[in-house]
Amino acid sequence: MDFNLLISNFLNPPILFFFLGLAAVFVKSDLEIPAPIPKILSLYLLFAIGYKGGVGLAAGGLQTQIVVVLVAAVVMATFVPLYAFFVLRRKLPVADAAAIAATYGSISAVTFITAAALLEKLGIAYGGYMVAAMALMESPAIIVAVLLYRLSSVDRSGAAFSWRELCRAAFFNGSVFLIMGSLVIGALSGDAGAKTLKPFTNDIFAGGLCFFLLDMGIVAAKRLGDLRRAGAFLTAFAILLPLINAALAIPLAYVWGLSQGDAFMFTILCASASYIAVPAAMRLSIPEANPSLYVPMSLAITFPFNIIAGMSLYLAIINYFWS
Amino acid sequence: MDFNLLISNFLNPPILFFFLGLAAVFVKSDLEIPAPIPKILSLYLLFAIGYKGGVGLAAGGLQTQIVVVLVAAVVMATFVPLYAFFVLRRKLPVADAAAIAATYGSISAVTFITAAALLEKLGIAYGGYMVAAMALMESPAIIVAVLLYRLSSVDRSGAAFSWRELCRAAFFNGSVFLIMGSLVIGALSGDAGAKTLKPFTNDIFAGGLCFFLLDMGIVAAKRLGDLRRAGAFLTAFAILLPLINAALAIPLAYVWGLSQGDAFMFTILCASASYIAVPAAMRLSIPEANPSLYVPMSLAITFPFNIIAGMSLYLAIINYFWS
Amino acid sequence: MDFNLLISNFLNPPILFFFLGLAAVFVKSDLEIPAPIPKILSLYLLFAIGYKGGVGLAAGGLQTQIVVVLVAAVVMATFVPLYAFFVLRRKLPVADAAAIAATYGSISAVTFITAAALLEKLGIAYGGYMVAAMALMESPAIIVAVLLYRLSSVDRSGAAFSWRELCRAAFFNGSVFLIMGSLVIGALSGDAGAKTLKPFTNDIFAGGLCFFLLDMGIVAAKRLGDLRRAGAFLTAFAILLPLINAALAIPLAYVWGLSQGDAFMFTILCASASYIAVPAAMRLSIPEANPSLYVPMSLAITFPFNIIAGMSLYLAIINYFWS
Amino acid sequence: MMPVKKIEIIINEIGLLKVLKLLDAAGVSGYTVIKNTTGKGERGLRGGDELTGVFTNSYVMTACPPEKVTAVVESLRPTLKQRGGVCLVSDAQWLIH
Amino acid sequence: MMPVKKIEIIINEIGLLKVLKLLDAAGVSGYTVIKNTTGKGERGLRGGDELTGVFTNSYVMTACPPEKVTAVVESLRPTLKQRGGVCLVSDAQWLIH
Amino acid sequence: MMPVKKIEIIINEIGLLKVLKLLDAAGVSGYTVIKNTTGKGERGLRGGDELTGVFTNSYVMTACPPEKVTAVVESLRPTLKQRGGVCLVSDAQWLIH
Ligand SMILES: Nc1ncnc2c1ncn2[C@@H]1O[C@H](COP(=O)(O)O)[C@@H](O)[C@H]1O
Ligand SMILES: Nc1ncnc2c1ncn2[C@@H]1O[C@H](COP(=O)(O)O)[C@@H](O)[C@H]1O
Ligand SMILES: Nc1ncnc2c1ncn2[C@@H]1O[C@H](COP(=O)(O)O)[C@@H](O)[C@H]1O
Ligand code: NA
Ligand code: NA
Ligand code: NA
Repeated sequence: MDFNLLISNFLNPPILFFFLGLAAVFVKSDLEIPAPIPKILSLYLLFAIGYKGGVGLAAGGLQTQIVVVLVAAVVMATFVPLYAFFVLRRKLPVADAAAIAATYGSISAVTFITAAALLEKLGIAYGGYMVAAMALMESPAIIVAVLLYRLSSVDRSGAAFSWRELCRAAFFNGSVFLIMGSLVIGALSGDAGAKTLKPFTNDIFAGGLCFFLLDMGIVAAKRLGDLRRAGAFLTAFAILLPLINAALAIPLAYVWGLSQGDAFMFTILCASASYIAVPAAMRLSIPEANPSLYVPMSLAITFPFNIIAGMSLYLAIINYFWS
Repeated sequence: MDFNLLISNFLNPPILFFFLGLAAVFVKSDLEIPAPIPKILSLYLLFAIGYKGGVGLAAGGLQTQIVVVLVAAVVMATFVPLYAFFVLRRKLPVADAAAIAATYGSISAVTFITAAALLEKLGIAYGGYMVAAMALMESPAIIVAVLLYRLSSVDRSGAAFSWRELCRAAFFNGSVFLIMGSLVIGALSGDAGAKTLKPFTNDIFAGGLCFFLLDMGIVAAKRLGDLRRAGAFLTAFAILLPLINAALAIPLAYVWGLSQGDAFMFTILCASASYIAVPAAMRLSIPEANPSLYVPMSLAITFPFNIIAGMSLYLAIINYFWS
Repeated sequence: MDFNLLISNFLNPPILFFFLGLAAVFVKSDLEIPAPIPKILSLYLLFAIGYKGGVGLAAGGLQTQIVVVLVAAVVMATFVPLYAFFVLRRKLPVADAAAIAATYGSISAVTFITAAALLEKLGIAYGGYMVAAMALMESPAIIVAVLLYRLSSVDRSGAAFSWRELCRAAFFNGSVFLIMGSLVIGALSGDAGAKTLKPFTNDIFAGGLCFFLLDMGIVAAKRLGDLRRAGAFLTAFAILLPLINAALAIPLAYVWGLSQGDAFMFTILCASASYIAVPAAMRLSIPEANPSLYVPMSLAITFPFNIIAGMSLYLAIINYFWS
Repeated sequence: MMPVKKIEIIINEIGLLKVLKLLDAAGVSGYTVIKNTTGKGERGLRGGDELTGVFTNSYVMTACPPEKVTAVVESLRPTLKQRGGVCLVSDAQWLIH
Repeated sequence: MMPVKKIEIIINEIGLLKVLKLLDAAGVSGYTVIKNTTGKGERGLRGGDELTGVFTNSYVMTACPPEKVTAVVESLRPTLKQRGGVCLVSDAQWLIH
Repeated sequence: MMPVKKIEIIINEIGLLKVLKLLDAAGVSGYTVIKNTTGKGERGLRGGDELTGVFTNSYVMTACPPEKVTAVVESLRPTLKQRGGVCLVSDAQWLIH
């Protein structure tokens, strides 16, 4: 594993601001990013990443490579929550198992963005369609998890199951809708649009990301306490699952002939866990599940693990096989 | 009517984000821009447009052309609410007639901005003083409407009429004050100021506008339901009035010798209706008027009508006569 | 005193927006920057100034000059609250005397930023380590004031004194922590980081500052009324103290051989008074002190005095001696 | 502990200043304001629209001695009639400190 | 003045829409909502996390005639059981305007 | 339904953490917090100044069994005396779910 890579990644301002957020909580500073700023920062990041992805998609045209990537994305996003559910079910009630499975089957846009920043720094290219892949990977896990939950549990609420509501929670929840919409708009609005929006979507992006990660550091540190309740099993799960998912994704990417950059981004997507779209959807569709488990697992363990160690590890492995 | 113009306008990111906002509500997505972000975005847009206008004004110097435009602006902003009131009075109570008349006599800064983006895309110039004209057109309709209301209604509240409060509501309400102030500061602070502020007022402007229009789309769609209460008469009014105002503005602009760009911006100002400054002022000065009428009319009908169809139509006509 | 300097400083957009904020309150406009935007703007300014300072610090390397400046900073930040306390104690209760002393011993980041903008306009350089000096000057006054308060007052609350809590309030309060953290990150993340963040930390900075000063103008004008309670003694104090502190700082800077730009920034730091970090710390540690005294003094008198007259005056004197 | 009456008022944000002036005039000793609340009443749904501010409410609470209640609510009545809104009065105990 | 019952509900923000629908269905004449509140209860501390929205509460208040109270609270009970939250009922006087 | 006492506290935002600690120490089962409220009291007008945070209040509400009230309010009294603020106690019914 390339040590320079680790250091170079580590000294990225966004990562450092994540640590600053952690540190703020540890020294009991009263630093906080007041509501609703974290919300609007996350909308901004989704807007920018979606729009840039759309522009990239339009520039690239539709090729077989893209179709392969998108199919791979949907396959992994459906398979991961399935196997995760059956692992988790051995130790946890149905509702919690389903919600955690959904969390790990879906993706984290900020992990994706941080990975993209690393690639850019290293001068490795990846396709604009990876953003489309990311958008496609947000929802399937939600659907799978809710179905598993309905099938495995005696319904206590007596409420009729509504496919309509499920699809709405999966495909039209705010985050998914905004990234999809921005992607389409980016693809439609062409070069002129991309040029006018560049200062907003590209130039100030790193700054927005730093602030967002500062807040994520604060929130992650605050949620660390919840992990005691989660226990050793879930803590280990939150580190092992990204590793297993990466171990599945890398060979698949190799077999399917993805480029080095695409393979890395695909791996990151599989290894990352959601902490915005899925928690909101789970709270709505599986209210019995305990958010004090699935939120801190993804936010306070998996996310930092991925950006600190995971990312460099996956990239080192990919570098080894692809070169 | 130039079809390419329509398409080109339509594929502008801000317009597309307006539609994305509409779509979010139609598919029942929970996407929303949390308060107070829409407020601060609108302050930002007023700040930027005012400042840029001031810079343009200072660059241009004071010529007869400018005086003509400013006089024309005040004349139209006084005349429109007058005639609108008497039309509306046939069907509506005094308070509602006055408030709607004020709404249509005043202007919409975001319509102005969207029109400016279209001109820029097409490479047509317009004078910086048009922003001054816009600022001047915000208040007269408020004064006219409140006077009409006081003259036509038996005062139920028993409150003494205060010119002081009226002028404050008309000239010093937040939106009007900020755009006027920024205009003056833009004019005073010269080239050096303009250069330092350019990244903020110009470069990221398109991005701020996209977000704002996303929110406007959401709000407009949510307010559409109110229109059922408004009925066919007011719905028709909300489309016909911009057309009539444009039909008045274009010949006037022609006779007064405005340039093509100025004529278009003047027409847009006359055709647009307020949904920020005037509603706030009406709520204060004519609390009996029902905001569920005047807000959705201007926001959910006139605004989209102008940016989708109106703008292209007015420009096509102006192109025809000016060339 | 150079009159052109005064005018040129005065016509800076940020200063003009401060006046616009004052004017908004005087004409009773309802213009306001809704919470939590002022908070996030202040976090942004601290982030940007800290980060830029860190980058400058890393670029400069550690020289004796820097050590001198930093020592001078701590000395003045400890001495000012001491002498101020004994002056104030003649007229005021212990708690208020201590809180006001802390206010004037600490610094105002926005005054610093405005001064930096003036230097930039005039093409005078100053060291990136001045930001480190600023960060160092925030806390000592808080410690000194709380100690003076504990020593001079019979403790009514019966609460045990906690050094731990005091240090937390002094060194880890949100503002101090963020500027320090950003400084370290700026120093660590090097050229690549600085380049990616430049559009965010530098280019749009002036715009953020304008908005912030607009809000400060509004708040300052609203707090002016409180000054009647403060009376003539404190009003005079709020103008005399910056002058005395500048009169102490300039000779010191001269003797210690600071460059012209550094001397000016050092003077500004000594002459400025805190209105964010210190009030929050005082509210926590000396709750008996009346914030309606120390906040309006620093915000509504000292701050405007410094940016309107003080800054030009100090610079004129420094120009005279250094050239 | 001292028995007081708690008066809660929900009023359109644009009418807030008016209500606070009336409270001051009626001589209450203090009040607490929560801005940016939304709601639904006779005049339809409010909220979901932070753009115009026209549909946003404020919540005002004041605790006052029972003998002042009539004066306070009577002074508020015309404004509530004109602008809409709600005023509730209930019993509470004030912790004297 | 008219005697009413004040019903106060604290519910996770994501369950807010559900509660408002239930109130509408139970025929209350209006309600007031305060978003973005935080708190602590059986389900642990909420707040300090505006990122996911999952730990944020909303506060809903409705004043209704005493005879409606049972219908309203009974319709809320299952939702509160499932999603957590609090419902308090108290007495108040409504100022008729 | 269970009879409870509703305790409402208005406290300067910077003192909020202190109050919550006291509530926890007094053994209340939960509470709800509304931040960013403004107001006016003995110590003058608050709000209109989001800059320093020094003039902003928080509103805290906790419902607890009547027998706990004395313990809770007594533990709050010194803090309120020192920092200002208001504490109101009233009666309510808690919906058991
Ligand atoms: N029954 C009620 N209970 C609680 N709040 C109400 C009630 N009726 C109205 N409101 C509030 O008062 C505001 C104005 O009501 P109205 O004047 O009836 O439209 C609404 O937007 C609600 O926030
Ligand atoms: N005793 C209480 N008093 C006031 N609010 C409470 C109380 N218990 C719970 N809450 C509020 O209700 C929310 C959900 O409570 P729970 O379902 O018990 O986790 C909490 O986050 C608090 O905001
Ligand atoms: N009579 C009152 N009714 C309601 N709230 C009050 C009252 N008096 C004070 N407050 C609130 O308590 C805060 C602190 O009050 P004080 O300590 O008296 O300055 C004020 O800012 C108000 O928000
Ligand atoms: Na995943
Ligand atoms: Na018009
Ligand atoms: Na100082």
